[in-house]
Amino acid sequence: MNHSPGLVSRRSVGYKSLITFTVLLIAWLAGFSSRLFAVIRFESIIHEFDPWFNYRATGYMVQHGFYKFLNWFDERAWYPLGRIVGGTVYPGLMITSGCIHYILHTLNIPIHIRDICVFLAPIFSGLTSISTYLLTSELWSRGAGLFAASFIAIVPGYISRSVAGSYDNEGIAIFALQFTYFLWVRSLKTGSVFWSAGAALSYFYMVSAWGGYVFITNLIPLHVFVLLLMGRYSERILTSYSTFYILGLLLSMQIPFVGFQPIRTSEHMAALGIFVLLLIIAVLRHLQSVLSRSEYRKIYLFGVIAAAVIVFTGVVILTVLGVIAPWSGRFYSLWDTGYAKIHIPIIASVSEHQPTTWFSFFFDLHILACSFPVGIWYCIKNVNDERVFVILYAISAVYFAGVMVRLMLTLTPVVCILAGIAFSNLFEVFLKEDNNSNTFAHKTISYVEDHDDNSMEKKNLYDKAGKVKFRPKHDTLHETRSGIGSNLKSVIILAILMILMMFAVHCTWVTSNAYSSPSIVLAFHNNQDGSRNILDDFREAYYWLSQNTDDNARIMSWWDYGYQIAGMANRTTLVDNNTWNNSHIALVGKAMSSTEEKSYEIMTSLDVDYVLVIFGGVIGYSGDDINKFLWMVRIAEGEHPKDIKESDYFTDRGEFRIDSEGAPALLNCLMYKLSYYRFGELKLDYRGPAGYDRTRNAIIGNKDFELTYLEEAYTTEHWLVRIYRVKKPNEFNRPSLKLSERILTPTNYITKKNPKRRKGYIRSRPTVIKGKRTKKLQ
Amino acid sequence: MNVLRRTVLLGLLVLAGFLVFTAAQGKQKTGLSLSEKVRNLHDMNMKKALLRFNGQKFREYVKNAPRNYSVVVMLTALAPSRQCQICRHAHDEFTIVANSYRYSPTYSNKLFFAMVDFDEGSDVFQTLRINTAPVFMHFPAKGKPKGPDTMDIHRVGFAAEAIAKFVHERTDVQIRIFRPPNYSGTVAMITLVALVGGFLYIRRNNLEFLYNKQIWGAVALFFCFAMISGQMWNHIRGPPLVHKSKNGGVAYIHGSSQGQLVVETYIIMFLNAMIVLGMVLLTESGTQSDQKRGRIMAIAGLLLVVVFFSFLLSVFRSKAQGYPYSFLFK
Amino acid sequence: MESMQRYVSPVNPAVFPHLATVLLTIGTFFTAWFFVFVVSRPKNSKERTLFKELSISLCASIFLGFGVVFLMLSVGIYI
Amino acid sequence: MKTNRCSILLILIFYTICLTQAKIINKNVERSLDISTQLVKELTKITATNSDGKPISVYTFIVPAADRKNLAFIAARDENKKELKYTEKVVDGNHQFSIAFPKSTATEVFTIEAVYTKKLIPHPSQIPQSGKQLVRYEGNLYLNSLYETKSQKLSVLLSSANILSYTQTKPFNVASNKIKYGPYENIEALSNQSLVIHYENERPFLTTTRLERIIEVSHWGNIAVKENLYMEHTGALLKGSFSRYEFQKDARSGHAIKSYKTILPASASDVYYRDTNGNISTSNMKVMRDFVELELRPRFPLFGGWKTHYTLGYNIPSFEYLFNAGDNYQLKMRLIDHIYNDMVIDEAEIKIILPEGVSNIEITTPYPVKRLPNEVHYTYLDTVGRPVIIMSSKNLVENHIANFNLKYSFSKITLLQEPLLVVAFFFIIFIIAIISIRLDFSISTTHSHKD
Repeated sequence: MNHSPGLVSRRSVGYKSLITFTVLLIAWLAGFSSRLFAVIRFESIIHEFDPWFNYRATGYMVQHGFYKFLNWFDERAWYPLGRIVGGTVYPGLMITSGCIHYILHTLNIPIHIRDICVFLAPIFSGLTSISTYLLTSELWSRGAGLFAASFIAIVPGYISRSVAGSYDNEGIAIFALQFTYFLWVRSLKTGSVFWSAGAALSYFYMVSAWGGYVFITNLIPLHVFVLLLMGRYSERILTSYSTFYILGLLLSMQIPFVGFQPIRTSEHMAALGIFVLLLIIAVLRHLQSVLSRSEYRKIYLFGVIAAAVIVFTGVVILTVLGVIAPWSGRFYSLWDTGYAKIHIPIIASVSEHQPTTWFSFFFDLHILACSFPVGIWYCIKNVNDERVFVILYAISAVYFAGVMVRLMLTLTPVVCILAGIAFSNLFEVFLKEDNNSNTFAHKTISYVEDHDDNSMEKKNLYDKAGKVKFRPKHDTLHETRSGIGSNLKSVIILAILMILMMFAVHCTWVTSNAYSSPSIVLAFHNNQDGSRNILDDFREAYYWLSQNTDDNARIMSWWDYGYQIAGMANRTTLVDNNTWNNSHIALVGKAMSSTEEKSYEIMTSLDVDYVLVIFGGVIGYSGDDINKFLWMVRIAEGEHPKDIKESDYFTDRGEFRIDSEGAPALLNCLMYKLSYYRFGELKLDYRGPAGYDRTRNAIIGNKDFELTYLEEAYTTEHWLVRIYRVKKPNEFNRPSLKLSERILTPTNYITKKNPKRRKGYIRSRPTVIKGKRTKKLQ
Repeated sequence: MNVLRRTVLLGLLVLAGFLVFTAAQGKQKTGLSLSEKVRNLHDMNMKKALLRFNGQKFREYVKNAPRNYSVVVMLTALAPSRQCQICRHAHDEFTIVANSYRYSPTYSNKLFFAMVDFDEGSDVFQTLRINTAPVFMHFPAKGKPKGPDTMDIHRVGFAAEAIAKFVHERTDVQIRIFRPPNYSGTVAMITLVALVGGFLYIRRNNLEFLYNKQIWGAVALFFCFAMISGQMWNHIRGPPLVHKSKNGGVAYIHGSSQGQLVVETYIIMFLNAMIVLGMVLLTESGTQSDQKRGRIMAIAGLLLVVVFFSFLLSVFRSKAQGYPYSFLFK
Repeated sequence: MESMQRYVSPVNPAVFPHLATVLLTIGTFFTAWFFVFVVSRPKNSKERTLFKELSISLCASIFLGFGVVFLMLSVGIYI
Repeated sequence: MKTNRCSILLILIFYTICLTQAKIINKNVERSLDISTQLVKELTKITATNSDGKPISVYTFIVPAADRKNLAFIAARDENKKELKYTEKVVDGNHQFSIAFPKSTATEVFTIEAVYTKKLIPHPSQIPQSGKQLVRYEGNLYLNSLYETKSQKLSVLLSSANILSYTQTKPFNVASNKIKYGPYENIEALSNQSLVIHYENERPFLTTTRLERIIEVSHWGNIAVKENLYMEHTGALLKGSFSRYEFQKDARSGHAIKSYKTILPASASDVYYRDTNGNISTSNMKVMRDFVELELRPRFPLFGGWKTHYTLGYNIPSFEYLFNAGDNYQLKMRLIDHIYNDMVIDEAEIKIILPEGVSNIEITTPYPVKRLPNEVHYTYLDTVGRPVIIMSSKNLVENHIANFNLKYSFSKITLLQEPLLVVAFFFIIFIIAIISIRLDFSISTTHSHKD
């Protein structure tokens, strides 16, 4: 595909670049607008959980400036521990939107930071598609590039993380990923320091944006290694890789959160090893030029073996010595797939860490899933340095995507690239004129037309009329053709276009139905009249907290809601969604899953003021705390096996039920009581019984109870969020203790809390005995 | 008179004392003392990490009173006549636990691992009123085992980790499981490497096939198909091969979008492969010199792509509730 | 005071959207023309093309500019 | 004890005053006291005569210092509802409003309307969710007057017939939710007889603790109004816990405020109602013939002591309020607007943002407000910024809804400034493109330079 511009007339070049430009623009627009479902249906609002933290952090940075942000100690999270935010986040996201905000405001464009955060991901999706275009046109051809760009603009696998309002690292990280790869490939082809330095810079941006940069640091060395194995060593590789590695290493260590990991952890060792290997090979190459053949062979063998051995043993030894940290748990769980289930319940409890069914592959990629192997096939068939890269990228990414659902995100771009290659090949065959005189111009032109209305189709989701007016054009195009037969050609083209059309429609359907609901505002259509009701209970509750509680009130809830409470209610939380402290979470889980008075001790020790629980029983919302309850128990059990036993919360038949057959431990635990307080009296409809839980479809077992240590502070309109105030010790009269307990408490008080007194007691004993003895003697 | 009474009294006292003494002696003889028990157990443990008790030993060391150590007992039936497959696995896991405890720094005389085979100590089963195997029970240092002292294998299973967790709950002994490295995998790997190496060595004069792109491509594609069709999910979750529905019918496709069946994944793999083949054919058809051939390839490819894609779509549709689109057939 | 009459905007707000679309389309057309013209410009003979480029770009920028302003007005950003 | 001491003192004052001016007596005084809402609206009809037939030039109406801080609004009118001017001065503790009569006769009949806020004290100050809200009114049974009063009546209007206790000074009678006192004959000047009424008042005690009203004028034919409101329920505080079950069970949950109506100007369009967490999806709009009625529901019902905060905004076409002759413009708009019936605004800040390039601004307000120094506001396509006029005032009620009048001059040419700015922006981009071509970069840098 690569041609010197001299051949073709400049005007056609002009039209070509114009059409390229237009297609990319349309792809951008299509991608942007298909991500706006949530905004149009609801409003411009930040979506589910983590984005709320990013949004809050961004707001803080915009308000207090970058340096304040870097050493921001957030005392509103993880009470009483607090969290060093500056050192524990990837600041790229905040900095990006902060810069945009700053620029706009210097231009007197008063856009609220929230809107910037909401629309950041869709805008970056456009950049992603452009960088995908660049990468693909480096790898194969500009036509393939346009295909890939149009694909990635609307493919659900990427939209799932970048709809308007999901303000998360992945949104910008994929752009950084693709752009780094583009620059890497470019530098590999040109062997120029300029491009590899650019790659290092872009890598730096990636490191600052997302933890997934580890993927780059392992993939590029792998690429180099495979190239070496294939005997494709060249000075270009040496230059670009060494430049990239050194610069990238130094730059990546500038991120506080990354720090010295690049030289201390196993994840990064591959890059170092390859670097050393590359240098050794370079040296050997040099020797080859000076030494004679026979002795060179010895040296070569020796050198290579020695190098491999040295590097390997070095890494192993360092790991054993603990200089290099072993694989981190989350990373390790990628290799040993059963690892997380046993050791890290918190990771296991997150749904997006589950393996991927074929269903979700097809759901997220549709036709691309079954067509990208074609791309691999052709890349392997006529392979060269950079195509080796994309092959490795595809193989590794598809493995990771198989292990974890969330890593589908890293698979999506390469799938788009390869599918783009496949389809462009296809259309190249069927839109080619058979008389091969000055093939290229026609080829690209026909290409471009085709991508043009291919991405028109993407646009067709918004005006269906568009496609029809392109069909006849094709037929006219192909009637004049001979060879395979113009009719057959046009039929084939129509079929392929049909499939692509279905892909576009599928993408829109998936986006609108699966990926664009801002889980803090729920919408449901009620059946008798098609009207659409909005459940705004979350914001109702959070706003109540922010308005009517003390400014530094401490709120205990399960960790899912930590970020939202901090973001929307601006109150102190005990645990939140970055689950860095397992024992703290386990403590909250213990408080939730033990009886009221036991948990009151925990709550007072953590001086909790309010407790917030999510309860879906009235409206049948399945994602509520009772359904998550078992995870609380498990996590609590992991830390406090003495007090919490998962088995106690099951019935004898080992089932988890909330009705009267439910396990007593469950029916009396705090979570149960807080969820169902006064729910036993509520009749949802006239025929139905009182206290009927719509989520679990059962009548609750423990109906009329009173709370001693807490009182209902607020409950939202549909009971979705319930907030309780923890009473101060003087506000309630404790239930009278039985005599035995009264005796018990002081003893273990002495033994447990206060060792001094025990010591005194021991010391007094011998003196008394002595006294008696002496008496006896005399 | 008085003297006589005194002597009688004395005699009685002596007698009583003697009796008491002999009684004590007798007691000494019948049951081992605590220290002896511990010593014996320790010695046995030196030989085998997992103690094997029969009914009498069980009564001796576990049931009888003076104990300062707690015992975790597996009651099982290993005899092949019993046909208890699970017991085998359970036994292996349990030995792993016992070994890793035996050789761990936390090893002490406070905890012992023992097992009772049904055929050796059936009376134990009667006394404990157990009619299933395997059963893991913990006998605490003091008092009788209570409800939670029996491990609920139906819920937590009997993986070594689970047993260790159970032990840690009951007795505060943390056991880090050291599985003896599973050599089968490595052996297989080594043999494979050896085969490949040998093959290469034999064919060392012409290594052309290494540069055969078809092979590499096929391998890569196969890997992709395997992943795309969710083999990894199968590997982790271990779904059944097919569903047997109540009315005798066999379901090859899992109903919900959450799960999948093994056969299903193979079907999907096949469909994907066909579609890819079709696309390749279509692309190749253009490069054919012979027009007729090209035509045939094109038609075949088109049919493959369209038919199998719409089939795939309909399978997808059957799993996704309310998915509106379908291509050729529903 | 009563000599004053009620103030209405110089352009009827009802036509803002249409105005915006029309102007923007014309503007984009000119931009495209400019694009092609500039890209496919022969390397030699600068002067005449320079004038032409300037005139095209001026038209383009005028249409685009007003188009953008009316776009803002029509979406409710009353500048 | 305390009362008669101060009455002695007052009598002394009274004599001093009597020495200065002729003897005016209130022939007849009819006071009607409306305490059925959270406000105290007092309407006093006074028939004053001058004993020695001379015309009354100035009548002095006094408000005790204790009540002055509660007094939000006071106005005097003669029989045919014409405003009478008055001047306020403080004479030892009493605020004297001396009303001047344009054409003074010997007998003047006029009414004085006064509105007091925060004068009804909830008692008990804390009630449970299901409890009734009881308030106490304390005041003077007689008219605070410098002059002797021949006869006076007082009629009190309550919100409900449920009266716990009230002052019983004969003659009086009680209709369902009305109490009529008097007539009382020959009341000495400055005499004070305490009046205490303790009754049930379930009307919402809702206070706007702060109102920020921003009016932005655009000469493209639009006036944008945006109001930030901080609300608080200032009735009896909620005691104990809030139970959603109870709240849902009985529809009338007395003193809790579920929703209220805001009245917007007739042609208000694209109304938004949001807070820091985004849209509040619970509001519905009814477009009447000459106004727009907006029923606002806060995110949560307001109980005693609960606060909320929201932003309400809307657009109005300019011809409603903006007038021009040539380059002179005049903006006639309400200084504050209706928020809810019987509203109380503790403090209000009004900002008026004028377009870029307006000059010689002058503003006249219907009643004295505090002018703060002007500011400059930057928004889309601004270069030098827009002038902002800021006013603030305290303790406002519905009677303060009145038009201000803002004059400025503005030349139409400056309207073209913003479009030209954008044009220039684009043109510069094109110029850069042209130059970069001349410098021989290639526009499409995506050619794969393979060697």
